[in-house]
Amino acid sequence: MKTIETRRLPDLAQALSAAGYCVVAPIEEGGVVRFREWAPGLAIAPGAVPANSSKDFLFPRSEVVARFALEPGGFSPAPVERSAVKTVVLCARPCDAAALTALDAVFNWDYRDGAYNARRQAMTVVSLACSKADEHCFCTSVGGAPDGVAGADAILRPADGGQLLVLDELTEKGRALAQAAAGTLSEGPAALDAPAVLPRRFDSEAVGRWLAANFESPFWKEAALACLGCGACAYACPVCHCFDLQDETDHAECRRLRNWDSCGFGLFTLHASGHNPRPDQSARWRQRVMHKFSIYPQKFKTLACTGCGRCSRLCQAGMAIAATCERIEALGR
Amino acid sequence: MKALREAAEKLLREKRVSLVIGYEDRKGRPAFFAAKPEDCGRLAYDASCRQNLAAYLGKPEIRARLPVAVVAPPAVLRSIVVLTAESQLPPGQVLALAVDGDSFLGTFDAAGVAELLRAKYSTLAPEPALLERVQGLLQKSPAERAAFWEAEFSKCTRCYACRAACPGCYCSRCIVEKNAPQWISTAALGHGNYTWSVMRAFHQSGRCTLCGACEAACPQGLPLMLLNAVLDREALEEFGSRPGYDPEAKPLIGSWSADDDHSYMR
Amino acid sequence: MARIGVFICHCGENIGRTVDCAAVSAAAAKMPGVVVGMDYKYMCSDPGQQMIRKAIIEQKLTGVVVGACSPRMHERTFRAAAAEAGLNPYLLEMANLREHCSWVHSNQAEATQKAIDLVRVMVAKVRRNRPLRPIRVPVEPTALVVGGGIAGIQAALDIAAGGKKVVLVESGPSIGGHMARLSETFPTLDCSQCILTPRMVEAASHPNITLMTYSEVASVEGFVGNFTVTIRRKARYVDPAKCTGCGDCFNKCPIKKIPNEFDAGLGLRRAIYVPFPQAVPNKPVIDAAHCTMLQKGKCGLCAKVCPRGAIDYQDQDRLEKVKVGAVVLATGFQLWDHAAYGEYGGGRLRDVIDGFAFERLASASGPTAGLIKRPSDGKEPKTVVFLQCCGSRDDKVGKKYCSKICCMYTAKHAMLYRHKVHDGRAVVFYMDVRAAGKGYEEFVRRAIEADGAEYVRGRVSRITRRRDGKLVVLGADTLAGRPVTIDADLVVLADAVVPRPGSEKLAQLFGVGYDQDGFYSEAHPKLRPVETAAAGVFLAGACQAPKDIPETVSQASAAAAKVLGLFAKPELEREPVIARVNRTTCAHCRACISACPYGAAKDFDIVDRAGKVLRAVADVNEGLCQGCGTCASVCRSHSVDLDGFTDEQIHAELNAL
Amino acid sequence: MKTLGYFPGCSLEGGGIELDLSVRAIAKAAGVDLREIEDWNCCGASAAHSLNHSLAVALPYRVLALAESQGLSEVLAPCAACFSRLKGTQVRLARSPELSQRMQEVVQRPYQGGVRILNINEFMASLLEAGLAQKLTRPLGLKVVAYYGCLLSRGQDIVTGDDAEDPKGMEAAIRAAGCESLPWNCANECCGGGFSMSKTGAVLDLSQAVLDEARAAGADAVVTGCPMCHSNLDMRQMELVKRRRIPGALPILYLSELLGLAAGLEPAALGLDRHFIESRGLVRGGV
Amino acid sequence: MMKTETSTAPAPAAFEPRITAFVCNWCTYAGADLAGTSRLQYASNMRIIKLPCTGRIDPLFVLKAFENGADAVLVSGCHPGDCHYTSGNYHARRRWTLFRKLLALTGIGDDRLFFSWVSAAEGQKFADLVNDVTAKVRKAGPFCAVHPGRRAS
Repeated sequence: MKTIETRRLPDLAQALSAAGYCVVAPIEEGGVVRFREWAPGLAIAPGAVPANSSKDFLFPRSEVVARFALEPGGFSPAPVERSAVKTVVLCARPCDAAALTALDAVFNWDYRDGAYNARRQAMTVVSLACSKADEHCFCTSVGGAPDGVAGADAILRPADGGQLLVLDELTEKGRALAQAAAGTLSEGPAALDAPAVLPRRFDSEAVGRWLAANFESPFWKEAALACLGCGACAYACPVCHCFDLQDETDHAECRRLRNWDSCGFGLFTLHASGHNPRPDQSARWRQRVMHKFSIYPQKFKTLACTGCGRCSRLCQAGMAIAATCERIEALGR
Repeated sequence: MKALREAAEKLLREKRVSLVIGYEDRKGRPAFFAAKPEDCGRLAYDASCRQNLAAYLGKPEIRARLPVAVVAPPAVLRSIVVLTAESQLPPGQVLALAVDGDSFLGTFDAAGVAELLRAKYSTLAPEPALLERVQGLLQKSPAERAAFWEAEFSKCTRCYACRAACPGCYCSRCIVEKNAPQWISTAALGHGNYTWSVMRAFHQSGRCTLCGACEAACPQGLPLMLLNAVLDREALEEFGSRPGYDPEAKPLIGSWSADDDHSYMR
Repeated sequence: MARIGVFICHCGENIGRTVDCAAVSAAAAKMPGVVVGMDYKYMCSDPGQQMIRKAIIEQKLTGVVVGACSPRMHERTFRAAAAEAGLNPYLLEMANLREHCSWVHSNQAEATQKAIDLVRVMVAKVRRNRPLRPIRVPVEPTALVVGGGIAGIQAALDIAAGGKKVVLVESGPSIGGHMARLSETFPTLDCSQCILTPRMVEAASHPNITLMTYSEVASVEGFVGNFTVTIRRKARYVDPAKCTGCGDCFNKCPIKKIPNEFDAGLGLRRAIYVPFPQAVPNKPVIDAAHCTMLQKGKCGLCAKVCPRGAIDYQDQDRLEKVKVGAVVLATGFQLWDHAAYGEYGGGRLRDVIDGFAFERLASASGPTAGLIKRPSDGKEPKTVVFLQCCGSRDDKVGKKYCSKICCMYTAKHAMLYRHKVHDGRAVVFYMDVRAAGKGYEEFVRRAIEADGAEYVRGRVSRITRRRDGKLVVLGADTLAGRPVTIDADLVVLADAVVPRPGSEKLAQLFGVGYDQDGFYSEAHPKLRPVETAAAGVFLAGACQAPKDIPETVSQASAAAAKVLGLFAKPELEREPVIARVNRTTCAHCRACISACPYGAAKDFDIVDRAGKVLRAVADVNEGLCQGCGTCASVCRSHSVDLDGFTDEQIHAELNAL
Repeated sequence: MKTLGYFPGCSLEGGGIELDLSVRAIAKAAGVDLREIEDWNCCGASAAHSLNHSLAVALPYRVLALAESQGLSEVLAPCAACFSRLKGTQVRLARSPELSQRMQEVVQRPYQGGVRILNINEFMASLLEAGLAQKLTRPLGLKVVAYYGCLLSRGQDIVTGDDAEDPKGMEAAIRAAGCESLPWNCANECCGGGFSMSKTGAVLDLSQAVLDEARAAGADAVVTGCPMCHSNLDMRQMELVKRRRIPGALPILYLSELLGLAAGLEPAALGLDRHFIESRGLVRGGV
Repeated sequence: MMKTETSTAPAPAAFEPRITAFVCNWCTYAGADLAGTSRLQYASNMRIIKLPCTGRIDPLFVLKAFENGADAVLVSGCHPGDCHYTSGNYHARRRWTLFRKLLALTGIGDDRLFFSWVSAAEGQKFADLVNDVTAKVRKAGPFCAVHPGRRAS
C-alpha cells in the first residue's frame, strides 16, 4: 500500500507544488478552516470540514466572463484571458468529491461551460475518507459514504489510528498525481481505520416523492420562519451553482462578471415589474429544498445534495436541511 | 427560564400575541417561534444566544402575524427602540420579553422598553476587549491597516449574512442591490467587498447597538465589529449619540448641531 | 443611442492660449457617445451659438457639452441656444475650461489633459441627463411687508402703485418707525415728519394696502409664490372701527407717568395712548402692563369717557392668516445699549443720552418743543460733547462694524445744537469722519466751518459726573497728542446701530440667513443685494445693515421692483433641481424628513383604492424643495434622487475620471 | 469646617497687617479654616515682572506648586497684588504648556494647574453665600464708597466676573454689612500705587483726587481691598491733612474690617487701631 | 502666486497624484471661479465634481473615487452658517466626522481625505488649498496599490 504519515502532508503538498500543481488544501486561519491555496510553511488541517467547499476552485465566486471596449458610437468585444491552472485539491471531503458529478451535469447540460470545464479538466481531486462525523453530517442519507470515492481521482484513507494515510489511485489523474508525489510516498502495510459511523437519517427518495406532490403545503410557511434570507448556505454548498451576470462599466471598458447568487435572496427572482414569484422566505426555502431533492434529481438523476452539512453548520438561524428532510419524510408516512 | 416560559405562554394563551420569537432550548440556541402556548416549554435563554431576534421584525412573514413578542436581552431591547424611532414598528404591535443573564425581567411594550433601558441599562458600554482591538488596529500604520483589511475582506463571499442578521438592515432594497447605478460592485472581489462592509457599517451608525449578531453570523469570521465600534465611539464622543434609548430620537445622520466638531476641516 | 455634441470655445485667447482646443475637441470626438467635436474662437458669439444650433438639428444631437467659461457665466446663454434648436435645455452641460483650467494653469500639456478630463466627465454626465421642465408654481399676487418704518412704507407704496395688494405689518401701534422720531434729516435739514407723514397717510389710505399695526408674524408656511403667514394681532383693547381718535380717553387716563418710548423716555405718556400726535392709525391702544383696569380690575375711566364705546377690556390677541406670494422684511434697527460701557457711566448718568434722545430734544414736536434741555435738571446745556463710534468699531465690548450713519447725524446734531444755542459749545469726538454720500462731506464741513462744531480726533476714556452736575469728559486729542478734559453739560453718544430684538427669530421663520450681529444676509453681496437665500423673501432697510434714509428708500423700492417682477407672471418658473422619492424602495426610516432644511420631505401614505393605508413612505413637496440633495445623501437605500444631479450622473462622472 | 489655603504675602505681615488680622478674624467668625501655605515665598509683585519675566512667573509658580502639593485646591490671596501675580501666573501657565514645562524644570516641582485663587472680594462673596450674612447682626448704617483701584478691577482673565470699567465686586458685601454703597466717579482710578516711595508727589495728587471725590459723593468712609491702596489713601492722607489740601480726614477701611465690624467683632481685633486715620469712631458706641 | 512645480515638465519618475474634489455649487465652485478670474496659478492635479451642496455628497462618492484610482479626495463647501441651503453643510459635516474615522480605521487617513470650507470670496484660499493638498499627496505617494478599496487594474 502507498502510505504517507499524516504529519507529512505538507511534504506531499510541496512535492506536488514542485511538480507544477497548484495545491489547494484545508488550512486554518483565524479559527476558520478553509480550502485555499497552499504555500510553503502553511499547516494542513485534515480533520475538519472546511467552511467553503472545493467548488470555489471550479466555479469561483466572481469571474470576468466577457469584456467590451467602449468606442465612439458603440463597443467591441475584447479578449478575456482564461487560465486553467493544473490544480490538485488535497484532502477534499468525500462529500466534496461527490458533488462534482452534480456540478458536471449542470455545467454540461444544454451549454458546455468553457471556463468550468477547463478548470475541471485541470483539476485532480484527492479526497480524504472521514473517520469522524458531526451532528450536521448526513452523507449516508443522500447516497454517499464517509469513505465514498465518487468524483475522486484518488482517496486518502486514515490508518494506524490516524498516524498514517493510505493513498488509493482511482483514475488516470490520480495515478499521475501519485507518480508526481512518489518521492513522498512509502510502500508498506497499514491497518486502515474504520470509517465514521453515520446512520441514515432519512430516505431521500421518500422525501422527493412528498416534495413532488406538496408544493403548496402549509408546512413551508412554518418551516422557513427562522430563515433570514442570506446566502451563507448556498455559498458554502458544494453543489449550489446559481450565478448572476453583472456588467460593470467605466469610461473605457465594460466587464461582464459572473457572480454567485443564491435562491435565498429576495432579489433572486424579483421581476423588473416589481412582481416576485417567490414573494417570501418560505417560497425561497421551499425552492432550495425542492431543487436539491426533487427538481434536480428529476432532471439529472442525481441529488443536488451530498450531505456535507456545511449549510446547517454555518446557518446563524439554525436552519438544518437534514432536519427538514426528516420532518418531510415523517409527513409523507 | 421558568418565568420566561410562563410569561410567553400567558401572552399566547391570552391571545395578546400570535407568535413569540425566542431562542430554542437546544445546542446553539437557534431562533424558535412559539405559536401555541404549549410550544413555550422549548424556549430558553442564556449568554450563548448570539442572534438579534429583532431582525425578524422586518420580515414580511412575521409582520403578517403581528402582534408578536420577542425575547430580548439588552442589545435587542435597544434595537427595538431604534426600530421604533425610525418608524419601523407599528405602534403597540411588538412586546419584549426582557431577559438578561439568567433573569427574566418582564414583559414590556415600546414605551416600557425605553423606560427599562433608561432605568437599568443607561450605562451599557462596549466590551473593553472590543475597544482594545480597535485601539490596537489604530496604532498600526495606515498601510498595515489597509493590509489587515485586504486580508480580511478577501475572504468575504458576499453572502450578506451580516445584513440578514442585523435588525438595522431593514431596507426593502439594499443599496448594494441598486444597479442603476451600481455603486457597490456585487463581485466578491476586493473593492466591492471593501465598499460593502464599510458602507454597511456606516449605514448602521446611529442604529447599531453593538449586539454583535453580524460578526457572529459571518461564515468567514470577518471582524465586522471593529467597524461598528469605531463609529459607535465617534458618535458617542462627538455627538453624544447612544442609539436605542430614546424612541423619539432624531436620526444621528439626518440631524445636526451648530456645535458639531469641524476641527479637521480647513 | 446617445448622440452628443462637444463644442470647445477658445474664448479668444483666454482658453486657447493655454489649452490646445483643437486637441480637446478631437479627443472629445472619440469619446463614447460623441458624434460631433468642434472648436471655435467665441462659442458664445452669434456664429458660435449658430454652430451649436445647427449641429443639434442636423446631427440630431441628444446632448451637448460646451467646454468654455464657468457655467455661472454662460450656462443660461447656451441652454437658451439649445432650446431654440429644439433640444431640452437641461440636456446641455458646460465644462469649465477657463476659470478652472486655462486661467489657473500655464503648462499647455497639463492644461490640455485636464481640459480633456473635464470634458470627458461632462460627456459622461450629459449622457445620463434627462429632459427637465422648469417647476411652475402659481403665484399669489399679494405681498407681505414686515415693518412699518420708512423702508416698509416705501416698499408697500411702490408695490401698491404697481397694482398689487400689500399687507403691511407693524409691531407698534403706529407706522412711521424711527424716521418719525427724527427732527431734521441730513444733509438737507428738511423736517423729517413733514416729508414722512404724507407717506404714512397714503399708506394707510391706499386701496391696495391692508395695514396691520400692533401685529407680528407668528408663523410662516409655504414657499415662494405661496406663503401662508399667520399674523398675531395683539390686543389693542380699543376697537379701531369704533374709535374716532378724539383723544378723550388718553386725556383722562390717570396713569400719567409712563416714559414714552417714542420720545426715548424723555417725555411721558398715559396707559392708553397714541405714541405721537401724527400716529397712523391715530387710534390709541392700552398698554396692558400699566393699565390698572387690566392689571387690578380697578379704574375703567377710559371706557366711561369714550363716546363711542370703543374700549374693550376683554380684547385678546387674535391670529389671522394671510396668503402672500412674496415677503419684504423691513424690520429696521435699534440703538445699541451703551450701558455696557462702564466708563461712560454704565447707563446711570441721566445727562449722557443717545442720538434718538437728542433727536427728540431737537424736534419741534418733542417733549421740550424743540428746546435743548438736559434731562437731569431741564437746564439748557452750554457745552455738549458728541461721541461718535460708541459701540461701533469696538469688538471688545461693542460691535466690529461701522454703523455708517453716526458721522452724519452727529454732524447734524452739532449743527442743530449750534443753531438753537448760539453761545453753546459743541465738541465732537471722532475716530474718522466717514461722509461718503451726495452732499455729505459738504455737510460735515458746514458743521465745522459755518456752525463752529469743534471736532476732536480721539476717543473718550471716561465720563464722570461732578457734584456741581457737570459731566467731566476725559479724552484724548490724538492729533495734538495730549489728553483733553471737558466739563460738559450734556453728552450725546452715537450708539451703534444694531438689529431689532427678535429679528433672528423672524429670520428663522422665513428661512433667511443672518450674520453674527443679527443683520439679515442678502443672497449675494454685490449682485443680489435685495434678495435673500429664501426665494421670494426680500430685504429693505437697516435690517440688512446700517443704512441712512436715502439708501433705505432705494433698497425698499428695489425690493418692491423685485416683488412686482415676481408678480408679473401668474406662474413662477424655478430650476427643476428637485428631489424625488422612489416610493417602491423607500423604507420610511424618515432620515430625509429629519434632514430636509425646508420641510419639503414629509410622510406620505400609500393607500389602496378603498383608502386603506398600505404603507408609509417619504415624499417631497416640489414647491418647497430647493434642490440641495441632503435628503438623497442621507438615504441609505438611495431611494431619493436629485434631478440634475442624479446618482447615475454622478456615478458616470466618477467613472469618467 | 471648610479649609482654605492662605497666602498672606509680605504686605500682610507688614504695612497691611490690618488686612491679615481682619481676614483671619472674619474667616474664623464664618467658620472657615485658613491654612497658610507652608514654606511660601514672595509673589514677586512690584519688582520681579519689570526685571525678569521668568522670575516673575517662577515665584508664583512655586507658591502654586506648594499649595497643590499640600492638597489646597483653593487659595485666598487677600493682598490684591499677590492675587494678581498668582492668578496671572495661573492664566499664563494654562495658555502655554511650554511655559509650564519650563517652570517645572526651573522650580523643580510639578504643578498641574489645580489650584483656584481667590481675591478678597471673591472670598467675601463666598463667605456671605456660605452663611456669613446671618452672622452680620450689627448693621453699620454707614455711607461708603467702594474703591477697587487697579488690581481688583483690571486684568482680563485675572479679575473675572466683573466689569473693569464699572466694577461691582464689593457691592453685595457692603450691603450685607448694612451700609450704602454710594455711586461715585473714582472706583477704579489710580491711587498712585507703586510710586508711594519714589514719586510721593504724584501719589498725593492722585490720592487727593480719590479722597475729594469720595467726600463729594457724601461718603463716611472709603472701603478697599488692597494694601497698596490702603496705605496710599490712609498713610498719605496724613500728609494731605497736614498740608490742608483736604478739609478733613476720611477713614479708609478694608472690606474685611467692614464685615468684621458688622459681625460685632472688636475693632482692635480687626486692626482698626493701627490705621493712621482714626476710624474706630465709625461704629456707634465705638471705642 | 509663483508657477508651481507642476508647470515644469515632470521627470519621468515623478509621481503626479490624481485628486478628485467634490465641491458645492455656491461656495467652493464659485471660489474656484474666483481663483480663475484672479489668475491664481495652482497645481493641475485636481478634477472637480460639482454638486449643488455638500449635503448632496454621499460617502459612496468618495469610495467610488478611490476605487477608480484617485490618490486623494477633497470635499469642500460653504463655511458653517453660510450654506446656500441653510444647513446642508452641517449635515455633511456630521457625516464626514463619522466617515473619516471609519476610513481611518481602514487605512485611509488625513493624507488622503481632505475637508475644507471655501467661500465664494476665497479664491486665494482655494488656490492655496489645491497646492497644499497636491503637495501633501505627492509626499504621501500613490494610494497604496494593496488597499482593498481600490479596484485592481
